[in-house]
Amino acid sequence: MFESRIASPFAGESDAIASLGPIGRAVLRCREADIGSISDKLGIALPRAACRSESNGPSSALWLGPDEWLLLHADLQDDWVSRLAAHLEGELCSLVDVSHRQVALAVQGARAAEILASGCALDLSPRAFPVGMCTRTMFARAEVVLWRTGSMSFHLDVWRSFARYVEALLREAESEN
Amino acid sequence: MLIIPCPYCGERPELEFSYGGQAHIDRPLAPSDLSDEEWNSYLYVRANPKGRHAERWRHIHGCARFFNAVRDTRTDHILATYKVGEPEPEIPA
Amino acid sequence: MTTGHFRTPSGGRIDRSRPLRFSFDGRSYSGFEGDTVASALLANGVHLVGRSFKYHRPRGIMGAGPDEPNALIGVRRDQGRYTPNLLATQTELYDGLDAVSQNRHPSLEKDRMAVNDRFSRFIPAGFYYKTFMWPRKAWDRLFEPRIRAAAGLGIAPSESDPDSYAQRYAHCDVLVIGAGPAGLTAAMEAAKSGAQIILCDDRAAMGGSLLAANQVTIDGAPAARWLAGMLDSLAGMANVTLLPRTSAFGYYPHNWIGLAQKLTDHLADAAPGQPRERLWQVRAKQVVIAAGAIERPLVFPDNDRPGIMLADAARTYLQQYGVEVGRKVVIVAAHDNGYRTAHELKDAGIDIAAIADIRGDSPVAARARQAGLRVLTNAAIDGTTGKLRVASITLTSGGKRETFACDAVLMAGGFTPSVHLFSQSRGKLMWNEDLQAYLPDQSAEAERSAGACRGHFALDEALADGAEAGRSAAEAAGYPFRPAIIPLACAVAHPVGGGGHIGAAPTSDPSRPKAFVDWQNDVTAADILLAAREGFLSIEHVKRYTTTGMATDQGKLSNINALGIVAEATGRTIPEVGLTTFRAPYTPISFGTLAGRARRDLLDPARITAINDWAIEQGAVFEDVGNWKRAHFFPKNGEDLHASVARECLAVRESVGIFDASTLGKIEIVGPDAAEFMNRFYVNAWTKLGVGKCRYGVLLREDGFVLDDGVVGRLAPDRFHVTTTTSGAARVLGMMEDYLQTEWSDLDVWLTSTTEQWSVIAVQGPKAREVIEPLVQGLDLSPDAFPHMSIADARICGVPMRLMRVSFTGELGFEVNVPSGYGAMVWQAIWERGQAHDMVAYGTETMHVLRAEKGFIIIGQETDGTVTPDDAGLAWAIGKAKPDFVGKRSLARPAMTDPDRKQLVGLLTRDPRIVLEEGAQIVAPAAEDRSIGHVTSAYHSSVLGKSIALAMVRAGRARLGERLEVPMPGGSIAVDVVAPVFFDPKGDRVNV
Amino acid sequence: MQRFSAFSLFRQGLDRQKGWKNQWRKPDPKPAYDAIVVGGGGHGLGAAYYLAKVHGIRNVAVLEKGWIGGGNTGRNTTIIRSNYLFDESAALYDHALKMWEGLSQELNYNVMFSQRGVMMLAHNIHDIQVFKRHIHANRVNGVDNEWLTAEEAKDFCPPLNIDPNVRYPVLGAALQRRGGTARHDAVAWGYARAADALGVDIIENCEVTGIRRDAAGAVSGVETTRGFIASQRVGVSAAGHSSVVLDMAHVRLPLESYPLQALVSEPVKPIFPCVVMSNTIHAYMSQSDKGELVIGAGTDAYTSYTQRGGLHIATETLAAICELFPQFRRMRMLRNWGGIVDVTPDRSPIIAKTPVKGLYVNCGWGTGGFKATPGAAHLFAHTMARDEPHPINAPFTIERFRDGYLIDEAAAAAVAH
Repeated sequence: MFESRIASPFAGESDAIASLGPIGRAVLRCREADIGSISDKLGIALPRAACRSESNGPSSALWLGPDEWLLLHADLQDDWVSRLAAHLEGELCSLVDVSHRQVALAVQGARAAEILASGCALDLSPRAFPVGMCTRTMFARAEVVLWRTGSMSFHLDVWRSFARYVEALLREAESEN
Repeated sequence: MLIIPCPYCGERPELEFSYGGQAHIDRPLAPSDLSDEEWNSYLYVRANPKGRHAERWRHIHGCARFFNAVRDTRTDHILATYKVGEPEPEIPA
Repeated sequence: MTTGHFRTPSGGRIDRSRPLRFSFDGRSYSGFEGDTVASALLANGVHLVGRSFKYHRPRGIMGAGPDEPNALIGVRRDQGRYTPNLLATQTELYDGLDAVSQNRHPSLEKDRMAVNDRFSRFIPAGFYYKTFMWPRKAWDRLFEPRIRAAAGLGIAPSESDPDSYAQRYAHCDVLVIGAGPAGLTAAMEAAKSGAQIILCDDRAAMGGSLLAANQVTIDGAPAARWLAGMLDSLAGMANVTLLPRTSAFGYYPHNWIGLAQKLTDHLADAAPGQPRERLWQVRAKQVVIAAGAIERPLVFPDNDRPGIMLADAARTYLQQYGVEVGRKVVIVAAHDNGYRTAHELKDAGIDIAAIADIRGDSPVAARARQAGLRVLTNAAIDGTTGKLRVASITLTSGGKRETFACDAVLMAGGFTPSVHLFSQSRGKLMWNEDLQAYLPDQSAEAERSAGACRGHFALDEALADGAEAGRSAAEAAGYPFRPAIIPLACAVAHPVGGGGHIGAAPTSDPSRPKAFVDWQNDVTAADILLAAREGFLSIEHVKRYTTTGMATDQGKLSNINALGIVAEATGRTIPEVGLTTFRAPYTPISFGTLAGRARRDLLDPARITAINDWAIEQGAVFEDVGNWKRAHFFPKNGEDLHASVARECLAVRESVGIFDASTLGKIEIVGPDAAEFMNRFYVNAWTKLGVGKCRYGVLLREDGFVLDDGVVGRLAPDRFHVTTTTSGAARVLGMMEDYLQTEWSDLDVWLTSTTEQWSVIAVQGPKAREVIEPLVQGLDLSPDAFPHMSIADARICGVPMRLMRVSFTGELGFEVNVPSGYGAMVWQAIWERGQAHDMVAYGTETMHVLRAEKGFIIIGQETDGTVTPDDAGLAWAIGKAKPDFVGKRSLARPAMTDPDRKQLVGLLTRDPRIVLEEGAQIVAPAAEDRSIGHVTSAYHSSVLGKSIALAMVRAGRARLGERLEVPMPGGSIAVDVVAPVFFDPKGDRVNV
Repeated sequence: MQRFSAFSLFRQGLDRQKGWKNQWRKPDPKPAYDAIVVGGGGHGLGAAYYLAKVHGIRNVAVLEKGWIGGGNTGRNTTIIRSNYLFDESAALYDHALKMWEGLSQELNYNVMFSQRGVMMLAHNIHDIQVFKRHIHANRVNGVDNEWLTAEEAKDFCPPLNIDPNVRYPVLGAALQRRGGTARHDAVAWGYARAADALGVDIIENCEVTGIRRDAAGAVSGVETTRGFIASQRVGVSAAGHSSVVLDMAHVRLPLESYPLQALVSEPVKPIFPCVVMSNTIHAYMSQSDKGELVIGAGTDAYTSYTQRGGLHIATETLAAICELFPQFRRMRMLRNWGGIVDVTPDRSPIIAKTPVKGLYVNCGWGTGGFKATPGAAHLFAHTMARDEPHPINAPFTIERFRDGYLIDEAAAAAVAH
């Protein structure tokens, strides 16, 4: 039998920049009218407020657009999305498994926002980017999903093929003092 | 770097957006009924005004939505942004 | 090593306990911590620091800041760290600093090019437009090379720069630019409101004019102590970021400001790896510009000798650096700052030979006389002497001409507000007649100016103006109004007002030609008069014709005097003449700082697949495709491209090959209207495509030209798996979203990119099924159960798989899609299975050859944005019954149905060994000077044992069987036009 | 016209250059002209010159809303080349290049045309295919353009970094040796002076505010900030402002105006011998006679008339420049500015009659206008004088968009598979 471990593209590991292991991901798209019933079936309230997230145990729903959410599940199982799909049977929506499309880094510690500011043009002060806020944005020339999970911790989701580029830039910023 | 107020996400830097050209040019419902001249105007002819311009933007690296903006091409100041399907807002001079 | 003879015994802000050694043009000198190269050279009595651009006249230090036109030096840290054109006045001294002068040969003292000065009357402004035209060839070979050799100042670095540069985005409520009196009070008042503040200043020490404000008290305390207290409390505030050594160089739309921060240039040895400079891109809700003002020089004959400098610079060198710029000084003044300078220098024991005021008598003049100073009023300035240093100045006053021996002449022409950033922000300037200055008027951005840069020159005014600006800025940024500010009481021993002189100073000897307006570019008053005489009346024309204001100081000293001279010469007022636009940057900014971290691999993302590392281990050679790195070929034991590709091709045809197709774009299209969307978007008809089946799709731009293609599989009635070309992926998805969001909101369908969800492992060749079958679970791969152009979800190696039976090679083929985290593992498993069948890994080149043998087009190779489906032989794909699809209408335009359009054909060289060159042109034997087409693809086909080519040829399909020519430098190559399918034309091999 | 020469310069020198006169007069507008050219850039001034010189139409006015040469003529990076792919483009730009080769003598004004060679870098296999296609097509059309290996490219331009281990290695280059640069201001001034000498009125600070048409709909003159000026022949050569001017006659064209940025470094001694362009990483560079490194950046993404753009354009361009030429990383940016370029859907110009009788247009040059200056001016004058295009500009009509006969140089440089 084959050892079906999920490969990580990241090269390094540090307190400030650590890779987050395999995470279940799915993109959910639906019309506004159906948000309620779909939330019920998912067992998590899809945020209606722009750039906000909801969490329920290992599951989180990140608002990416008015009809688009990124569903996350802390530990990845190959059938997680198909089980979700089964729950949504009969709903008018699109659910697509993107668990492997992206990989995630945690950027954390007192310098987290400063390190991110080396490539992210958003205002990352707690006032403008509070805990729980999430958005697609750019880090240098790579599109990322940035999610503030704590006052000094961010979850950075990046498309797999950009992972080493983004990590290398973050490491350079980390090395500045 | 323009700062563009996305109707969904609020003010964001230009680098999250892609420009989509003049707004309110609807694709003809039956293109085959159009003359070459009419098709040409739909396809290529643009107002390109020096002054107020209603134009399409997409928050491609944000909420990914298309929306419209009224921008003064003499100053690059953005006077309004609004969602697709909404009419161009009246803005006092 | 000479020591600082001109250093005062005490005083200044330098650290006398920390002496530093440095060298200039190979000679060794000493200075102190806190010196600039300029102040340290002056302390050693060195004024001569450069040669001018055109006449190579000896030049000395004129200023003490970013306005310096003469003191440009090169600084060398090591082989890779040489920086030309640095301002000595802004270069902080460090131990061991090695500086050289520029634009002289062999030495500053003896410069051969100085002969230019003697011919100067024959080489006025713009002379080069009038000559060097005959003989024609002489321009390229003789004149231009000489002009170029003479031009330029420093020498460019010759080595790659080992330093790194950092970048940071920042946001604040109030950005205060300039930490002089107004900037400090602005920052403090704004900070008190709780707003987030950034205060930047281009100098090492904050304080601006307060750094040299002796004989001044604020709130009863000496200015220096007040300043220290102010900086301490600002530093102590959590909402304040202080950025010294940081120049605000550019004001961009929507309050986006560029700052350049120097990090290591002032250090003798920087910690390894630390960035040299940092680019800050600041988005500020409100901006306070407190940029101060720049003293104007006076335009009089021979006003450019070393030792002739700005009065306030001399004051600054004395008060801030403890340096005497001379022992015997004459001050030429059109402004009270000349008197202040005279008093302060005199108090320091410097002999003031005279103050020559071009204005009439005044209370300040009287006070100076009382203080025992010699004052000439209504003075005319007739010229100076001195070869490498000024030796005397001749003045006329009250009809009496006198020559004064001196070793320094100080010019006080009045102050020009620094409106550069305000003007960059597109704010409107207005001419102020009383102050004789352009001042900020209407703002274009959320910004306000404060202090001297808007004409508040007096210290108490500047302090109050700054405080008010800071308060109102904070308020505008959303921080509530607070009680009025208590103005600070200031005592200034020698107050200076506004006014001053603009244009050429009065002289009783107008025949003397060399009255300089722009020192660095050697532009004289006479040059500007010449330009006016030749009809260059717009100030922009004057600037471009004479080059005044175009040197590295960007006219900080010269622009306003040039304006005055043009105004006078053309009988217009200064506002009538106008003002040249101020362009970013305020001071020159390192390329590296702007480039930042984007170097080598970080210039642009190199996108890599999950199989990339395996390919590297196998010694693959890579090619760039869009942002992707793709394996181009897999050479074995020293093979070149052709040998490797020949081997790879044969193996695929005879047995089996494995290919990483992960970079292909993938989009999952889901919703009840998915098929309708596909019908409107692609040229093909989709309604009848069965679940579990695939179809080749073609996509046009609305202008009718082929944009992209790819295989589309139907997973369910309401779900399609769409593939695109590698670099077309983003473009196609973006275009789909555009139509869906803005035109077809009636459709219930959603798009999700799955490009990177899947690793795509193409297994192609007669043995393909045998290789993967044992690894696949839950799917019958037999030809009947899973025929060509099938798609299904199943499992492989215990992980999820989406399998497509498709072929871009003409062989039996499968594309194994697995979640990319499993890509490497599944690839390895298939590879190991494949060894029993001599499986090869092949790259993009082999893929190209195999598909060319089959006549399959590649977007971007056969097509180039000017090709219709019919041109490319894809008319069969068009759903004829469909009333409309993207691009359909355009296909009906006259040009698109022109029978003479280029069409895809095959070409066979008469000599099968000759492989045509891609891009080669094609002509008919009859008309060899007119191209009728071009070769789009050409390869040696190892399976066919001959060369093959695809081409786009005018009316090509009507030319089948014709003989055409491919003209090459070495002669024409004969080719026969054939159908564009060279191998297995019936297509039997995919159906095994 | 006062003749310019080394001798006149010397003679004037004896008199301290006091004897020089206006290079062009400052006339007030006459009530009427045989022809009016709107726009005092190189293209407009040149058109007026050739109307007078070639077609004997001397009663001509050039109307410039500001100062001549103040638009894209004075803002571009002065690159001149003609190695275009399609027959129509190659003919157009090579016509211009041939005229450049004699322009200084023609105008008795040194425009400093410098055939230093223009080298376009190939960074991937697709670039190589595209450039070789250009080279072969150019050869058939008699336009010089040759392929260089990376090593040959470095010999031609020593600062070039050909290290294969960079993000976008240099795989080779296409070189047009006849290409080069010229002094942009001198082109405007030279044409102005020569046209003036033939009787052309060059009227600055005169903005066109309206286009008047007679009952039949034909052009009868232009309203300006200095009053109405009559003419039955009006040529619009207003670059970025073409849409604005043509709108006055209710003529709408397939044009959009974008900011195009450029920048220069501080002047240094000669270090960079030619022009280098990289379309793949969007940067091009040459060194001016003054010693400045002249660097062309990209256009901003949105239409605008502000003649400026964002900081991110300069940062991206300089990142590319620093990769191609790492030794310049410590050089410094002295000036950064923007122009307004009018772009057509196929990125090729329009030099043609308009639907309005007597109204002609020369526009849509995008980023390529300067290199075409003499040729475009010459062809535009022909079109205005004869009321029909010259064979070379015949394909560059407005109607080609309606009919689909595009001349799409940019598309032909396609995107890699």
